[in-house]
Amino acid sequence: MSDKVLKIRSLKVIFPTERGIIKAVEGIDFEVSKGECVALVGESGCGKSVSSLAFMKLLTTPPAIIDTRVHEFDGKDISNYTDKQMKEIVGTEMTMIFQDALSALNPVIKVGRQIDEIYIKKLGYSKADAKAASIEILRLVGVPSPAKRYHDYPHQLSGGMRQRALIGMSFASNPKMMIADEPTTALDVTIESQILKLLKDLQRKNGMALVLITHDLSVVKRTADRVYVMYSGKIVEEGPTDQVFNNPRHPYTKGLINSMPKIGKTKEEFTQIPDNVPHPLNKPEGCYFKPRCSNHDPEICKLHMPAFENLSEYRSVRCWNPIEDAGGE
Amino acid sequence: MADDIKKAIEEEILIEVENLSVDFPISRGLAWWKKDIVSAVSNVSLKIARGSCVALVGESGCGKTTLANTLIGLITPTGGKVRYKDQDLYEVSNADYKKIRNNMQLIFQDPYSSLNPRFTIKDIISEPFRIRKNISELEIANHVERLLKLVGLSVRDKDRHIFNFSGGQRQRIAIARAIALNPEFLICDEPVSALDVSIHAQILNLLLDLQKELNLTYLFISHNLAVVRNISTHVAVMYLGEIVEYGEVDEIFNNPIHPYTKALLSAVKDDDPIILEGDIPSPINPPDGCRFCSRCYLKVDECDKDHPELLEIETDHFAACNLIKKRTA
Amino acid sequence: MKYKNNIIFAIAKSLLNTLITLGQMIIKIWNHKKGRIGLILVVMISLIAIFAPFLAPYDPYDVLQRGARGVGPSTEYFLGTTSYGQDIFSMLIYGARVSMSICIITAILISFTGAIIGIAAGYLGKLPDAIIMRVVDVMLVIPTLPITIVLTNLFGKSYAMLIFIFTLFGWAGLSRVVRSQVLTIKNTNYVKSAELFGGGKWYVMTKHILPGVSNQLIMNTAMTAAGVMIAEAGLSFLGLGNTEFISWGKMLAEAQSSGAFLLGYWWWIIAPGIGIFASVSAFMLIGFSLEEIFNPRMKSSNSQYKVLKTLSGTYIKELFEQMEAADNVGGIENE
Amino acid sequence: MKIDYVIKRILHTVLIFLAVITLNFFIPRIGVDDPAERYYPPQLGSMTDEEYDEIKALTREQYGFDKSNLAQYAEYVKRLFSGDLGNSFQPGRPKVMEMILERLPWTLVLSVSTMVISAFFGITYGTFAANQRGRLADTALLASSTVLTALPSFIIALILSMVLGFGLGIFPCYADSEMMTSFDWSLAEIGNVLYNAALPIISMRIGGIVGYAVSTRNSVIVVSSDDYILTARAKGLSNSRILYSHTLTNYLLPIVTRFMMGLSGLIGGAVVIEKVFNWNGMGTLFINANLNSDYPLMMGVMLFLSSIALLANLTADLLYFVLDPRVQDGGRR
Repeated sequence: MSDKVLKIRSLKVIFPTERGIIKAVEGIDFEVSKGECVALVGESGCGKSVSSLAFMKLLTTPPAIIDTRVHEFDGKDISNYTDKQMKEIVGTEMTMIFQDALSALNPVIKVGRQIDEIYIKKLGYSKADAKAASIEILRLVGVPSPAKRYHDYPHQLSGGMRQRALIGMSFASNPKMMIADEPTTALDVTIESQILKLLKDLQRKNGMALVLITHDLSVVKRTADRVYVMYSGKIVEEGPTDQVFNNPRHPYTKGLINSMPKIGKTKEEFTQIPDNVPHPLNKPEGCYFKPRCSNHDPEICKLHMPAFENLSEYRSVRCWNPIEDAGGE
Repeated sequence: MADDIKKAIEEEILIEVENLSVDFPISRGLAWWKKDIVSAVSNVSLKIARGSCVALVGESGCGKTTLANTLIGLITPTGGKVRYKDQDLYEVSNADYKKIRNNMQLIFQDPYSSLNPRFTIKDIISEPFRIRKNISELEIANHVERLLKLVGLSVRDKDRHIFNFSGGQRQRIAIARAIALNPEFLICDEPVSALDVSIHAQILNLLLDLQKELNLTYLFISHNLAVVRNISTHVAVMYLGEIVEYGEVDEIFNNPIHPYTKALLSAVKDDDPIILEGDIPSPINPPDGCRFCSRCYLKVDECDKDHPELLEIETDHFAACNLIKKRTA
Repeated sequence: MKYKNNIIFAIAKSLLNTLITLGQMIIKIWNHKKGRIGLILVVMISLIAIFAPFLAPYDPYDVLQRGARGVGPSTEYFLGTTSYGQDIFSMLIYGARVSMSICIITAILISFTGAIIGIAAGYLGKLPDAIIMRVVDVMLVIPTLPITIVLTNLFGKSYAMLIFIFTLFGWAGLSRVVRSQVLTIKNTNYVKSAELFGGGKWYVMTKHILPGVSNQLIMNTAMTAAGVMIAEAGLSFLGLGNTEFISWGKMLAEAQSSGAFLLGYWWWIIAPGIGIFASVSAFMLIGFSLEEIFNPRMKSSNSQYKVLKTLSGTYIKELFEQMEAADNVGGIENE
Repeated sequence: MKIDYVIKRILHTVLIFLAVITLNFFIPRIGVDDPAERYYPPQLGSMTDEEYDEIKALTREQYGFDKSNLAQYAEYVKRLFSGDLGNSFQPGRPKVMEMILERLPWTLVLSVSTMVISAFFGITYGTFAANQRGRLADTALLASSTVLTALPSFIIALILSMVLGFGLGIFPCYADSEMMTSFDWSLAEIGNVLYNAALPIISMRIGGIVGYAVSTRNSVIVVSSDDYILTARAKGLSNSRILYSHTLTNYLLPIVTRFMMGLSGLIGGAVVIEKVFNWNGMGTLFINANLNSDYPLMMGVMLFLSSIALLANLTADLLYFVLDPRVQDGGRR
């Protein structure tokens, strides 16, 4: 498989604190192919955002301490890249957008100028060319009257427009991979649809790899080709989106899908996952999901963390006692 | 279920809102004589029957929170009436008003800011008793224990400070405080949207259980139609300060009439949703015609001028749209 | 009768609560490294001030101490004497009385007035707020040291007058800070919730707002004490402080006016300097420690770097290896 | 909307200025039956009572104390707006305004140069310390800040003047008073001024540099954790570019306010340092006025200092307005 844009093996991130060492990410394997949209799903505090920053080597060390076995981008081994080498890829070949576009854009610099920076500093455009290109990219991402918006400050734009501007900024260099960290969480439902469609269009048109970091399963279902489910610093399930949704094998995935409110049929009760996400400083022995799992084995689940096993060519799950295959794959 | 509800409606209307409007004048800098009008809630009428749960759905800025705050008395409306069991909320004597207010409570969206971080669980839950009633410490302790059990928290935790608790647990504490004085009517303002996905179901189930157990009536505010599917009996869809569609929950979900409701539904239901163009317009000086017309995908010429009324299209199913009016006429 | 008892009970309870909070605060400061140093210093200097007559070997006002003028530190004169022959060690001990009492009393008074006015402005809002804030604006524009000098010239330099003037021009800054905090707390949902339950202004003020700003107030008292110490010393140094009693600033003024360093009497300058420095830094240390206790965010991110230093590379390596091993254990057993 | 903000700030400033003027006028008149009482020059030893009464009567007339308070106030305000702060009690009744303007440059030499020096070194070092977080440069700053902020500047001045001035003889202990009267803009003279000003400047500003450095460090750390800095890093911009065009633009905002506030505080605070070094600036002028109970001069200096503070505040507000587009749209401040 040479068309892997990003390939990571055993990524581990820890944060030392006074009260103990927070193991934010405990050895995850992750890969994205060209033109693929992969989602990394998990609840807050599961380590998904930290992982996404580690993918781009954007975590500040210290305080974070990172370790990877393999870290390849576009076929190149970047695990030992220096800061300077990384700066050549980051922002052009791999880009990233963030959840809250208002705080992700510099409040005292005009939106257009912030896009210009990519063209001038990274792609070597002249100032005038950069301006034209920025306006063009604003038009491309669907900002109405882009020449006017170019001169606006971030707070003068609406939430949706800001997110579009941010997407435009990270799309300006036609990247090989874009990581979108909760791109729609701060947005309204109808705006969310617009932004997802925009992302999807850009990705399809340019054969870009898109990594979607989110907690919202409905976003995943609509957008992603493949999905990784993360729980408490570990990947617990992986597979093509429709297979995972129709036939979840890990009890956590199933719980998540079930607790998604359904539109179609009336139900009396919501299926719920009991208890809470474990505190990062106080993770349970054995399988981290065991205390919340209705189907756990008191012996083995308590003692050992299960391995991440391949179930089929595309599916893997980390569970001693995976849910029966419902078929229909 | 449906028959029960109908019976309940025939039995007793608990809250009746009639042509309620809330306008905020905002001054424009130094020119204080010129005021812009923010029409946050405009001409809203609503009936809430005892034991029902009316869901108020809409995007940010549509006035749903303003409406809730008006019902509970935090904001004074500029026009219209609110009746509680046939008593006009703004005309009753002070003593009566206090009695009514005892029967209404509000659950806030964010359990992080709605609980005083300096308080222990016991302090928080006993606050209503301390303010309202002159009862002994022993009784308060009993009440606190009862309430903690009711919302599924351990009595042992009562002396701990809230920073030890997760979002879900905090929301349970907030709910316990809200039901402390046995209110009849509870407004839930986005009670789950600040919480993790896997916790949503827990809180929604808790609310359902409490409704049955304590015979509560809910006004449930949400920006996401999917969340209200299983908890509500009626749904009111709001757009820019107005109710654009109202009806029983099954009716709304199976047979949406208003184009906005359709778009909202498809955003959570369909893989390829209806995408509304543009942003939600500002509620400052709203247009004369249909307020939705700037984003409507079915817009016709007269929408710019004719303001559609909320009409009963089918039995107990109301919608405000020029197209429907034309069709029925 | 029963009602009366209830009131007494309530007052006693709230007093007890205040004492408990204060005690807890002191324990917290004690547990903080910087705070502990500050606390020890403040207590020590206060004790010295209280027991000055017992501690001072000579009468500090006694000019021509046995004819010894400008004697350097020796066993007889611990910190030497002035060029008038006063014992500097005794002066230092007596000076603590004026300096410490002025700054502690003023700091408490400033905190009280600042808090009351700030809370009133923030919580009442509207017209009272507008008026108070304009007054604060005016107060903040007037330069503190010059106005103090003018007022002492007009109304005398008595002890009480100094405290009054310092308070008069000290509350404004604090009340602005308190006001903005009150505004934040006033708009929180927990205050809204209390209001929904029918909690009146008094209830909200005493249960939510006052406890909410109390941290700021205690911290501010410590910092103000330090500021007043500096201001008082400066004023005395200019020869404009209280003339009856010895204070550290006055010692410096005398040293300078009689050309202490031209004569090489360095001890005359160093001793009161250390007195001022020790007490100012003691209050500041307490203030800083409280700041770190109350805003743990700044501290925790800093402490991460400290923790990092204590971690050895091999330990981290082992940790990573453990993680990988834990990953594989299950797999191996399963096969 | 934009111009509204500016007008509002200016009106606000004018309002406060009026309040300050009023206070300034009435403070010396508090607590005395005859408002003129405080304004009489002190009776000198050689004067007989008759002579003194004569002087009093003359003063009454000269200074217009025979009129009613209100009339005096009106007169006072009127004169103020033509730039006249009244006459001093000193022999020859020199104009207060002229006396102040004569001394002002000498105070400005101290305060402005110290402001600029401390802001420059403080901001530079603070930025450096923030990037070296947790390492030596940073811990040294934090440790020295506790010590240096706890040491009042006049004690530093005394120690410096003792060690560097008297002990080693590198700098003069006292300022050359001749220099102040015979300054003629020659290169040698300027050098002389700097030579004399060295110790006052150093002692005034050691604490200031540390203060700037600490607040810069803290705001750099706060700004660095903002999301838009992460965005800038995700854009792959170089570290210096991130620092200058993203971090700096945001953390300079609070520092602008600090700078302007500091300027007004410094001129007032220079009083003590001027005394240590016998520096013939406004501080010394003020102290001497106080010794002679020369109220017109004292209140004139007070008003002058208050106005500088007020102007500094206004400038800070307007700078904020220019630098932060959110304020221009009536957003948060």
